[in-house]
Amino acid sequence: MKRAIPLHEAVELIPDGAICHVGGFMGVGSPHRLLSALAQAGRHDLTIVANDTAMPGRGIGKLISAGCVRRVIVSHIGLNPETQQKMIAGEIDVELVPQGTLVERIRAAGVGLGGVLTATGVGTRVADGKPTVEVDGRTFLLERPIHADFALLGAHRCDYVGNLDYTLTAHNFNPIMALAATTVIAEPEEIVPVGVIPPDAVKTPGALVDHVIGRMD
Amino acid sequence: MKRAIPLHEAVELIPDGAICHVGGFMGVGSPHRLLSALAQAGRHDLTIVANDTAMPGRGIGKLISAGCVRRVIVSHIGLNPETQQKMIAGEIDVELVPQGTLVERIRAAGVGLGGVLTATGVGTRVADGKPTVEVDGRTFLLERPIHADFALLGAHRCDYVGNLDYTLTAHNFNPIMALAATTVIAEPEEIVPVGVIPPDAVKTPGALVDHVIGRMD
Amino acid sequence: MEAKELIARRVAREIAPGSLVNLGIGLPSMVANYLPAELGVFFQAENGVVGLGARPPEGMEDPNLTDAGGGFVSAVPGAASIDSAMSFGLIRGGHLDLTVLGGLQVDAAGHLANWMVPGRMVPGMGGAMDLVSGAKKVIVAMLHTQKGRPKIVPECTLPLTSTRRIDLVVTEMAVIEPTEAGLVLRETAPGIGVDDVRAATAAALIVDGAVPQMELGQPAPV
Amino acid sequence: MEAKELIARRVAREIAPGSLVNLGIGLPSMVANYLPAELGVFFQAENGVVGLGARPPEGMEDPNLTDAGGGFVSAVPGAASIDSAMSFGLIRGGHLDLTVLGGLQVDAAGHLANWMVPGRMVPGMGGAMDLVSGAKKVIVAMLHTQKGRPKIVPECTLPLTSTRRIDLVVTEMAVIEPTEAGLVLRETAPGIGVDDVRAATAAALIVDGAVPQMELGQPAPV
Repeated sequence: MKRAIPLHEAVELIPDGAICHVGGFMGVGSPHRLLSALAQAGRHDLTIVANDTAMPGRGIGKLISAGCVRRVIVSHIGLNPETQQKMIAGEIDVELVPQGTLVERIRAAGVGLGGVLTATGVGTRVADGKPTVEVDGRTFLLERPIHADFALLGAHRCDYVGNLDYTLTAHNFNPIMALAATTVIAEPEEIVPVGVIPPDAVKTPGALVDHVIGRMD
Repeated sequence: MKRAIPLHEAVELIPDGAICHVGGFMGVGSPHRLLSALAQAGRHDLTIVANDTAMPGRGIGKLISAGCVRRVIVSHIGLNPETQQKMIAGEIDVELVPQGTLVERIRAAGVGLGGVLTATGVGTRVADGKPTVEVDGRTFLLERPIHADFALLGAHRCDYVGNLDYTLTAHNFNPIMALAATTVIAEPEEIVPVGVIPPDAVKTPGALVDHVIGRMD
Repeated sequence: MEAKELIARRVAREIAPGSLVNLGIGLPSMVANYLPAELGVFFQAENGVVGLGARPPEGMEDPNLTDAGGGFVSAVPGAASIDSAMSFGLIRGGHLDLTVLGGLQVDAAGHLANWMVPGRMVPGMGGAMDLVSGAKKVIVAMLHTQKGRPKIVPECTLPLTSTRRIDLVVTEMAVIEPTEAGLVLRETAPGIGVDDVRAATAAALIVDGAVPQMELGQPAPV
Repeated sequence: MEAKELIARRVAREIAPGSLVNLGIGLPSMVANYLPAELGVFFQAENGVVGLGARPPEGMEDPNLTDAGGGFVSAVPGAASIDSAMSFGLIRGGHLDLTVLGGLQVDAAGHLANWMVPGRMVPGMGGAMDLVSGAKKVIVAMLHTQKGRPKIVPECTLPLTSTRRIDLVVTEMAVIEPTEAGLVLRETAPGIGVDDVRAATAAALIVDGAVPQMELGQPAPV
């Protein structure tokens, strides 16, 4: 059983310089309370692995605006001009990864694979400096796993075993990131008693979840 | 929308010599009506990719007993002495694959990866004749994707879009196999109207499913 | 007819009944407006829904149901929520029948560039590289020129999205099919002649006999 | 006490509160009988359940809820159904705290052989290779000898399950820890002396001072 922790305790778990997987897609499905609190706490030199950096004032965008982030590994920054400005100013390193490759690289770290062999990016700039592997006459890029210190997840419901479910397009990277970090912190929209989420509806088994952020005061 | 087809039509789709992914774990979650009908129809030279060959008289075991199978790619045959006898007699070729490697090889075929880089089997007989790839100083086996002509799935519920869900330990290989075959045939325990399986409960989107076997007469 | 509407209407005619389709944001997303519901087409958005529907009436939006551009959408009956691994499993595993994407450049080899302008615009590739590499069919829907400069060029000067040859280019002037032999002019828009297309295209075009005019009506349901 | 019960009781003491554990079929599965529920241990079965519970009362079995051996089980409150990809993701991704497996041979390097006897028994490895390669901790629970022949040998003659050094061997005679230096005798069973263990073991054993006797009571809940 996992006791839910207050938001400020979750924030204290995450030090400056941490590498964080952050769930969400343009802010949908992100752990919004946790991201806001991290921005307010003035964390710095974070590495953020996520689909995108949302937009200014929303989700990961708050961390970008507050100067918390040193590096991002993302598929897209097109809707956050601040990320682009800070990239050009040399304040943030940006590694752009094709979205499907990004999710597979995170999954590889989570399920113990040595890397990802993908056709995506072959012959493009994405292939620069990367090894290739031939399988049955076809060429694939070897893309490396991405593990993180923390996975910061937005979930729909959570029980006190730590089981999570997700809803609609708020799934996105969350279920995969739950597998690929040393410490997994979930921010659910709702906490429910054990047994309310039936076994077939659980999408992240509680064994993967280290901390659950409690209800708002 | 997909009209459900009668069992005999599903059987007719599958020719002698077909390569078939078959869901199920010791028979739990297998498409039992379809496997019985295939055995009765006297199909031969099938290649079966599955976790195991169940036991005589159950699931895939019926295909083995009826002499339908020329080759199996499985993780375990320990509970089916007929498979072992036919292997020793040279009637069935058996490729044994570690269970986790097997599911990843099927998934790789299903999601378009060039292969699987895994630590499982390194330095054992499983590695014989297989290429290895070094990533960050660690050695991984390169295991090849396994695609099939057909995926024969046991599902819990199905709607007329072809959406599937699964229950308890009857999930097993089914959701992954749904991705990795030219033709996907699902045998649900129950067919329900569109909308009864809510979006968050769908585990195999109907777009992956080619044929649904109708209710019993 | 406005250029973008014309393009969207023409692309809509390429969509087979019952197929699984991904529409890029912007112009490509307009294609859905010209498809009859009876076709039973399912739209997939890479952020995680199969069965994307129209924007809901005001007040009925759900913050957890958006398209890949972040706009509110609805879910059609029979929709499925999926995570990013399944979403890109569908895309990269060859399960997507068609993707319609915007383009910055298409070249004589049928290569597409649509994800960055070095030194000027670096939005990132999002799912574009996966879509072009993985979908069964790729249609590029774009304006024929940008500020008068041709976007169909002998060889892309912008970074490629994929080395896969795309299947069709639809612009407000023409329908062009990249083939092994080069770019074949298949159709011209109403009021546009072959020479007009050639003048607006930097790459060589193969013209084989009379070039028919684009059909723009809705495809017939089957 | 019967040999297998003794082994199961001793292994049970190795299980940390709140941990995620996979028990092999046969002898290893007996370990669950000696664990107090208050420990909050979750059992995973590779066929797809986290939170495996005891066999249900007769008439309350569900054909879709079995363990990896095909036997009927129940699901504890908070259980999760998972597919094989997630199940082996947990195992291979290092999320499983402990696996307890049977063994045919363990050697001086701590290597385990438990999946085939060439020419005689080829059941297949099932999930064993994944479990030994992926679990955080691997305990082998087995009888010390088979038909009088030692199962702990200088070097495995049977095909290896993995080249990973397992963490502990528990038999009805002893607890042995494979280390870089070799096999260290950690405990002996009640009534068994160090020389008895040596006589039944073909590999060299390192004995460092007095060897304590196995504790067999239930671990204290935390």
